[in-house]
Amino acid sequence: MTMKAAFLEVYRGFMSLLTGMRITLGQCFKPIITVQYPRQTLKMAPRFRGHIELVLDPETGKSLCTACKLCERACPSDCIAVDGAKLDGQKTKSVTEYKLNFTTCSLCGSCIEACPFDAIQFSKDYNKVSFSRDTFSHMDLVKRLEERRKIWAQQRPAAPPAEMPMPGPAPASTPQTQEQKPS
Amino acid sequence: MNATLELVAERLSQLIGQTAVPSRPPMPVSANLAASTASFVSGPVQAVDHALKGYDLDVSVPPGLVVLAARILDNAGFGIDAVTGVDWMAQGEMEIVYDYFHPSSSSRVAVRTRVSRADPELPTISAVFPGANWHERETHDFFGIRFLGHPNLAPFLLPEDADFHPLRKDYKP
Amino acid sequence: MLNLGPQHPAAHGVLRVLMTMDGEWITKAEPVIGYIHRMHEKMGENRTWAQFLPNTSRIDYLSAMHYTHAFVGAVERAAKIEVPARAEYVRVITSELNRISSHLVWWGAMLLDLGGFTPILYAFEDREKILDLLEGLCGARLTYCYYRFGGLCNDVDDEFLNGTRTFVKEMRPRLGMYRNLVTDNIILRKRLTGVGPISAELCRKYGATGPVIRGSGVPYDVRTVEPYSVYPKFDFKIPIYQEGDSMARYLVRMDEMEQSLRIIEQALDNLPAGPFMGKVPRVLKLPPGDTCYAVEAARGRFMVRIVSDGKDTPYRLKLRTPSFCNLSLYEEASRGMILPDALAMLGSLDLVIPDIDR
Amino acid sequence: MSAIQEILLGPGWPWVRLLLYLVGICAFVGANAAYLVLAERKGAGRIQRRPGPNESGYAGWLQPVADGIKLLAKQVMVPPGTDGFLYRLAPLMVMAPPLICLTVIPYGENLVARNINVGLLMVFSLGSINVMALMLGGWASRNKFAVISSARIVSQNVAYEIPMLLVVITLLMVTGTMNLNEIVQHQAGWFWHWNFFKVWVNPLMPVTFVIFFICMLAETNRAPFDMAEAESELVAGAFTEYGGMGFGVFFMAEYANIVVGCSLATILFFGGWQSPVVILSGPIWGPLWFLAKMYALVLTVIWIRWTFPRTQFYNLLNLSWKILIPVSLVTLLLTGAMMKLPLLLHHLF
Repeated sequence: MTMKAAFLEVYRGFMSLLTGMRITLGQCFKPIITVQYPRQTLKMAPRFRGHIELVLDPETGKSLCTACKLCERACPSDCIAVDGAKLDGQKTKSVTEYKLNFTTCSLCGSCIEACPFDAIQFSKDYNKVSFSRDTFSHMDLVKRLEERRKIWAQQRPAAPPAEMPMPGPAPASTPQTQEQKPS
Repeated sequence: MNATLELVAERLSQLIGQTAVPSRPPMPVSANLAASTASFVSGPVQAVDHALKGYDLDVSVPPGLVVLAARILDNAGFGIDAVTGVDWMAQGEMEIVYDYFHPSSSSRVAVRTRVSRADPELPTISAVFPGANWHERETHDFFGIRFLGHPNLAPFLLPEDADFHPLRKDYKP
Repeated sequence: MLNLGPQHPAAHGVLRVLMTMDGEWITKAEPVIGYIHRMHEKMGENRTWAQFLPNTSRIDYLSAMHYTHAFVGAVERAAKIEVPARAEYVRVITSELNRISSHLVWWGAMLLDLGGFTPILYAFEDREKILDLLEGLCGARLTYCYYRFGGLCNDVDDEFLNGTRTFVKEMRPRLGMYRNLVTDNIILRKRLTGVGPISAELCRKYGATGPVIRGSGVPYDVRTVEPYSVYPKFDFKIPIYQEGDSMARYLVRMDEMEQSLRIIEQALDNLPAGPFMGKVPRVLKLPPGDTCYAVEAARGRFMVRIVSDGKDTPYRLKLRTPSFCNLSLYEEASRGMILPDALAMLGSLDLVIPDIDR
Repeated sequence: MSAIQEILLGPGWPWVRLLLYLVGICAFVGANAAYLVLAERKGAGRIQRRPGPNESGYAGWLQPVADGIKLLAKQVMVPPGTDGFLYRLAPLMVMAPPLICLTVIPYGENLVARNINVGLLMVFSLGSINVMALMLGGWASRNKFAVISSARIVSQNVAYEIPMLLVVITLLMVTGTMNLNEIVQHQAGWFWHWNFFKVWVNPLMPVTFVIFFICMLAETNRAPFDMAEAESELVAGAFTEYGGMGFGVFFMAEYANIVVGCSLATILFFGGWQSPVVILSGPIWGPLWFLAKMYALVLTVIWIRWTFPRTQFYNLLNLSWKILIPVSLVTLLLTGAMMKLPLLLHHLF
């Protein structure tokens, strides 16, 4: 290639290096976009799919689940084990034991769609942590419902049942640190 | 039915017409093999509606002619897409479907062939389409179909010492 | 004999390449796969049609929407389920968003292989916006299980539509910045031009599709050659480059991102109202026979071939993945190259190992 | 003058002076290597719009200490089958040249350990020793990746030695002396007295600086030329097999080499410890100006590293043989012609 073209190519190449450096310099002075996780946490989207949990009925404080086992059948990786019993004084069965094997659950939501009574929903907590495996392989959703019922019960006597604010489904286990939505 | 498809359909039907079709019960031997392209409804070479089935030409070929069919499609400019094995345990047969796509014209050909389930053997087409080498090795892994003349039929996706074939219907883990 | 082992920084995931070298030149590079083989096809055979949905987004997690689209399309085509127009438009929008996020991951990872450490952070900044949009829509960031037979699992809300519009507006100048920072950079140009030439003939023989075949001059894109869903309604250009080297494949993917932005804009402009879910029988039983449905995933042509015998579980489920065929030509294409070139070419093939092993 | 100043600056007791300087230089190199690592990670963070290490200490300033302790604590394991002696020798050979070079570099008025009048020659002769050291390290650790990378180091450094020396010859013609101290003294006064702006002597002086800078990058295996320890191909290149302090010494040597390269660039082109404005010069200001200029160049080295991808190996050699050497020859010719121009004119008229 001709001498002129060679020099031109070297010159243009060198200029492309400079533009590259100009861009990184420009980026250098822009604000930081990363969220410093342990100190700041992100707010999860309303439709975020955490592990499934039983819905707390605002009026009665009990679960809506009637142990019909439809979700158990719909689950592709059969990680749900439901057990129900007919308590006296009620026409339908109510759930006594709801075991979820979160280690094999693929969060697809087939169980929630299959449930005719909308008794289960996705929870919003993402940083569940524990020292032993079986807290996840035998997640007991009924026990978790009890915990939330206690919180719900405390708020209930304070305010009359009618306009009682529904406690946020996310149990208070995650550290309540300052929330910061990245710019 | 665009041009390349008709050309290929024509050649394939001649190919099947010439060779003596070995006694294979399920293969419908249609009488008018040299029929015009429009009448490709029954018989080994069938035109299929793409919107309905996802491919345009469905060709049933005896196992021996698989390489020749591949050569015809190669000359017509087709590319190898996939090699699928299906284990029809009820009929005691294994079906192998070769999928071909054409880079420029919207035509897809599925070449089917059936092999007995007892000793599934089939000539390899990796000489014509080197791409099929991997596909055939995978099908051998899953179904145990031996491809004669294949350069290297060692287990591919399964561990080196695997002697089981998972996708056979009678496979018990 | 150099063993580019499964735990090598340049092998995206667990790909092992046995390279026999003399000095720095490669005489024979034989990829060894199967390290992350999960046998999706056998899983398909003992699950009902609806239960296989979560699996589809785990075959190639970077373009999960395309894979679910193919499986859902195949079942709809076999069972002749009618999909409302709104659902098809939303499927196109989410698929194109997913294509951009997959190309961004490829762009960052490839430059990481070539030694440029900064671009991957910029790419992930933009990709974060897409993931937030899709997380707001269907709750998952990577393995969306968003499509259902006959439509979607929940409708599109305004927050998603406005978010996508602002994303498209912001993304265009960003693509311009990427071009100045990397594409026009002389070091990258010299690093990629003429490296790993793949001829159109080689692509055809090995069945390589997607940006690999479009980089060699063949305008093969499933969205135009075999149009599916509502793609014929949009006008977009298929970027083609004749050289067939790594630079051509690089440029094809960069242009594809712009085209996807155009498609998203057109789809957003005339998104029809109406239902987002068609009528689907409770227990789905497909008529016997086989059907296949092909989709243009980020890496190439992904085809699902389902063979059903009338029962509610598939009789045979064949997943034709693009990376499997794209990698099969690596052995022949990389003969005689030197090590850094071979890795640059591996990066330009944009491989996802679970996509190869299934 | 107090005793200390008298020893440090005055002509007497050369050996005690050398010893004191060596202690200072070792401390300087040690602290430098530690905090340049932090500067690099912080700079990379800023460019990639993330904060960089900020966990240990207020804004991460304890991070180098943490790294140092980690490296020291790690057990130095000599893998079997390696050539024991060479394996241990390589880190020492890599660390020695930069230390010796730093004794010759003037930091202030006559704040220099040894004022030799062939300082420049000594620095360049020592420069090529670390090539051998890295190669020995790579070869001795008997690892396929390391052998490939040591082959690359040799060819890369040889290719970039020549343009660097040609550029230095042009500068010698301009400055007329090899004594680093005198070079700096010639550049007294305002900043346009620096060699970098002496365009009437060598019209291509900025180009010469660019060539010198590129060659310096290639010598220290940095930025776009880090083919030796290319992470994505050769894992960690020549020092794959070194753990603990072995790796630490290689790392420190790399940063020491950058410091030597940058300080050479400041002395030859930007007037060592001369201040850009005349009034601000003096025994205290001198070292400050020198360090300011030197660290400006070191930050550009870091900035370049995080902007560009790695060059291709044969492009690297083409760049040197086909572009850098011809251009440096042209500058050499031009400087010679320009130097002799007044004499020529004098003869003619």
